[in-house]
Amino acid sequence: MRPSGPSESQVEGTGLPTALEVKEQKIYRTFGLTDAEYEHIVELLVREPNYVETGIFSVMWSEHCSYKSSKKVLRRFPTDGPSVLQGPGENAGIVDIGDGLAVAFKIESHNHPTAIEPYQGAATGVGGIIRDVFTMGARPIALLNSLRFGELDDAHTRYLFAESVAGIGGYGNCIGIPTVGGEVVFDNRYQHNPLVNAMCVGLMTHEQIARGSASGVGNPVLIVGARTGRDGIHGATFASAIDPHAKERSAVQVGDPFMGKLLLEACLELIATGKVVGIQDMGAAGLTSSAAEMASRAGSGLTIDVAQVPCRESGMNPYEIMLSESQERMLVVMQQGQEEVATTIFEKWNLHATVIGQVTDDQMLRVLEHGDVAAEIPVFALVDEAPVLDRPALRPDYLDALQGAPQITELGDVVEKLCALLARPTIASKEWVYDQYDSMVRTETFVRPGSDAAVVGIPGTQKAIALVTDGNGRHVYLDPYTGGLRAVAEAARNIVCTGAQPLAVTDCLNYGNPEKPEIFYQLERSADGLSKACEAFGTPVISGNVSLYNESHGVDIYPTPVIGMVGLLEDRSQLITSAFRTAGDEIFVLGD
Amino acid sequence: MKCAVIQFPGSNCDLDAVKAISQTVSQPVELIWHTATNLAAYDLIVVPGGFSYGDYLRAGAIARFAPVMREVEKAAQEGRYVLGICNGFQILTEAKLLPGALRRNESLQFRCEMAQLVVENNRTAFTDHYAVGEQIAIPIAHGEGNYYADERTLHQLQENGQIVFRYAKEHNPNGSVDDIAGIVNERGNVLGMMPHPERAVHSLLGSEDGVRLFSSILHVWGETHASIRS
Amino acid sequence: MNFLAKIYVTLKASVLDPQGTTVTHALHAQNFLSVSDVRVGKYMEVTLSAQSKEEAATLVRDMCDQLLTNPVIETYTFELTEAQS
Amino acid sequence: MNFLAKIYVTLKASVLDPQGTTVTHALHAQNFLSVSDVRVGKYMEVTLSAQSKEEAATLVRDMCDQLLTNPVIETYTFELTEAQS
Ligand SMILES: Nc1ncnc2c1ncn2[C@@H]1O[C@H](COP(=O)(O)OP(=O)(O)O)[C@@H](O)[C@H]1O
Repeated sequence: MRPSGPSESQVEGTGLPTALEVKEQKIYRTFGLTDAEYEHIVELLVREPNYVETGIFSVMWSEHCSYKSSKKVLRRFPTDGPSVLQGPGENAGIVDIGDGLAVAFKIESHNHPTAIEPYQGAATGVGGIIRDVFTMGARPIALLNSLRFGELDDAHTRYLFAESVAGIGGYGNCIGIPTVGGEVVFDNRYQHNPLVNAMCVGLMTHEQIARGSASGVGNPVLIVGARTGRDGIHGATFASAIDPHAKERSAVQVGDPFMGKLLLEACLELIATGKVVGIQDMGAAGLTSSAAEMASRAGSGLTIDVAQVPCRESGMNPYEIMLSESQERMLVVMQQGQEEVATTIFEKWNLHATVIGQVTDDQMLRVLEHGDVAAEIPVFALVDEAPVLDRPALRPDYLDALQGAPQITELGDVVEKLCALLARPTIASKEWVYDQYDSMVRTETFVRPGSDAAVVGIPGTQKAIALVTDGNGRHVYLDPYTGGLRAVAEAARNIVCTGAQPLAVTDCLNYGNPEKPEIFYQLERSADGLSKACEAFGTPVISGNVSLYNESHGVDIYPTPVIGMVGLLEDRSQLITSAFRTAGDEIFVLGD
Repeated sequence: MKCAVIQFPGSNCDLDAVKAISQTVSQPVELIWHTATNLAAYDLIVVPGGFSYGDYLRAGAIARFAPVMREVEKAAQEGRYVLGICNGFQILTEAKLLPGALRRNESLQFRCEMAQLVVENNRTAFTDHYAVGEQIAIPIAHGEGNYYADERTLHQLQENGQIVFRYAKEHNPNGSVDDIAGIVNERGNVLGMMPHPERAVHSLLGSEDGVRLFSSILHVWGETHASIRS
Repeated sequence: MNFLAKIYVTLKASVLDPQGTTVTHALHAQNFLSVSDVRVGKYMEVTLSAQSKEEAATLVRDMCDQLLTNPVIETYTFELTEAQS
Repeated sequence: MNFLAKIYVTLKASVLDPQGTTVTHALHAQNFLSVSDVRVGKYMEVTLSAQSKEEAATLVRDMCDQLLTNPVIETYTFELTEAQS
């Protein structure tokens, strides 16, 4: 049956371009859709998409939301294991830690926003990953991060770096989740494309697990938290744009950690009532992706009236409301008749919870404005029909050239060399960074930043978990496969050094432009290495994130997969720290 | 000794304070929402750390208008104990329960580390179990802990023995005048301090020096109550 | 009537302004060598309604004294203009 | 010649100002109910020397664009007055 679709006259009234104009003026191209993709949309809808629909498709089919370049690569990762309660595909992965307890965690990049507005870019990265974890029903208990910047002799780099660190602290400190670890590397390959990856770990009981699924026909759909503004429209699309100016076009979002804290408490209180059917963070592509993903997971449909969405600015049209990336918002599906449970709890926290639609059984994402249809798209077209690309891979020439690189034979003054190495910002103490993070709030941090891996206690038990982020882009650049292996191995070693047993992994794949076969080769080969190592260590990948197009002026960053690993220490009294304790203690070297 | 820990929107060391009180002195302790209007039942009121109202405008500026603050004032007037930690200290100065103000750290950066404090006065209910001149390790975690008071106020604080904790020589982490880390009011029943004693209550946390702050309060409270009862 | 109050809050002259010092150094490092001093304060725009300009001024003074500034370390000035509603 | 530049930095109108929103609520709670909006920005006083007012204005504009503000989220205006040296 031909879907009826929104009538042209209604959309005309909004002053937005018509479906015909979208087609004839190729407006879809400015949204990042190719001609072929546009044709495919027309086939799926059996008509031309209007402006709002084109916008919705463009973000859902963007690299950021669809993982079109990396999807096939990601399928290689081992994702299952005896302790995995939730693998990739949800807001965060979950592993069992025994006694009915579980930890949820995920890592995510916020590289592009940080390059433009470092404080807010980094801060909203932290805010986003925290929301991903508490939507699973877990209380966030620790944050980590992984940073890559250019060399510090450049004033702009110093500004980017200092502001990013301040932004990470600004959000995490305010919301009251300790930042317990991370890593920083300075190399000019990251000068124009700094990397800011943030990881969050949350604690929950098995019964508390919530999911981002919109099931149950007639169940009310609520938007909760902050009001919607015009910020970050098309952020998901611009994250994948090569032109740095295109990246700037979109307004940057400003984070509100205070509201984030209230939202966290309110959502956890709401989930605890057992009346929540599904809950999902509004990250990239805001209402569009959260609605489509929640419906897709449940095999349902959603009808949303954008006129009901509380807006910060007047005169926002359906396109802007659907694509806004305003921070500190969530989409919640409640059991029918339980709306008031949500509004009461949110009122207590001085927040709004507003019904904006309901779950339907027709598998359509339907956007209304005051009852008029502004967009109507089958959910499968947005999610399942999103393009999956077979990008060509080609072994880069530089790898051969490197084989001929001269060996260092003459060491010179070893002490002097060692001192010079220790003075390199990448190797030197990171105290300047981590002293700006509250690493002790919650009073469970047994090993603070400054050691190999952080250790955080699980309240009410003898257990503790060890946490680390590791990555070595230069190594992966020099040898993608071995570099991938080693990233996991280093993380595992750091975990083991606390006395903990490695459990599972989250990964953030930061690469250059995947349209270059040499870059795609780096991605594929290093992912093979990561997969192999995860299998060997018995640490499945339970969540992750991909950031591509980290390229400026034709220069790509080093291929930089960052591994976040969590390990379990059954008995906190077995905790080992890395510092030398007593003069006269013997020192051993293990391994070869 | 009945204890209350106040919760403002944005407080985030509230649960840590509850945990510390139950672990160190095993006294009954309750969380109290910022809209509460009666605290008559509590002997010790903790105004905890965190970022009440996001620390927007100035740290503590908005929280001091919360309804519960009238009750905190009343408790202070009645001689019951009020302990403001970090954001709590900021709120107590904004509420004028303690003199002075807290400015941004001199470095302009948030700073979290184990700080070395010197106990300047052990004749308060909060420091009874410490020795004068003793050096203790208590963590700090703040961006606006740079204490300021004008010359006259400083002089008074000094004269009255109201300066309870100083940062150890050469270890002032934020630029506070006179290395001040914590002060009491004239009557001695309201303490404000930037460092977090509730974070120094177990060897796994790196220090146990905060334990005696809580045990001091219980001890002094017990003594005064014993004498009232008899 | 609607008014726009532009409020300027600065640290008292006697109170050290570390932010100003830091910004001065940063400007020097960027070769703005002719800068001799920077003080950093807050600027607030408050939109309010009142019967008269006098009433508006009283309101703004009250909110500054009670909430918007801390007289222990800060001073303020403000300008009032009538605004479109 | 010495100049004093008074620089007002505000978030762009389209950018969320969480601080302003929170302060608005606090003012309402304090019964300043006629306040409809608060935006919080920065106020800077920069003392600098230059050959002419035009040169001073150019310098101030440069330092605002390069260092004192981020044009992605902020806008600024400034006033220049000649100052005693
Ligand atoms: N961005 C950061 N955030 C928090 N902690 C950090 C960060 N960077 C480094 N650290 C901490 O500093 C310590 C040393 O880091 P690093 O020099 O990367 O050590 P290693 O080489 O042993 O991984 C670690 O404990 C790490 O957790």
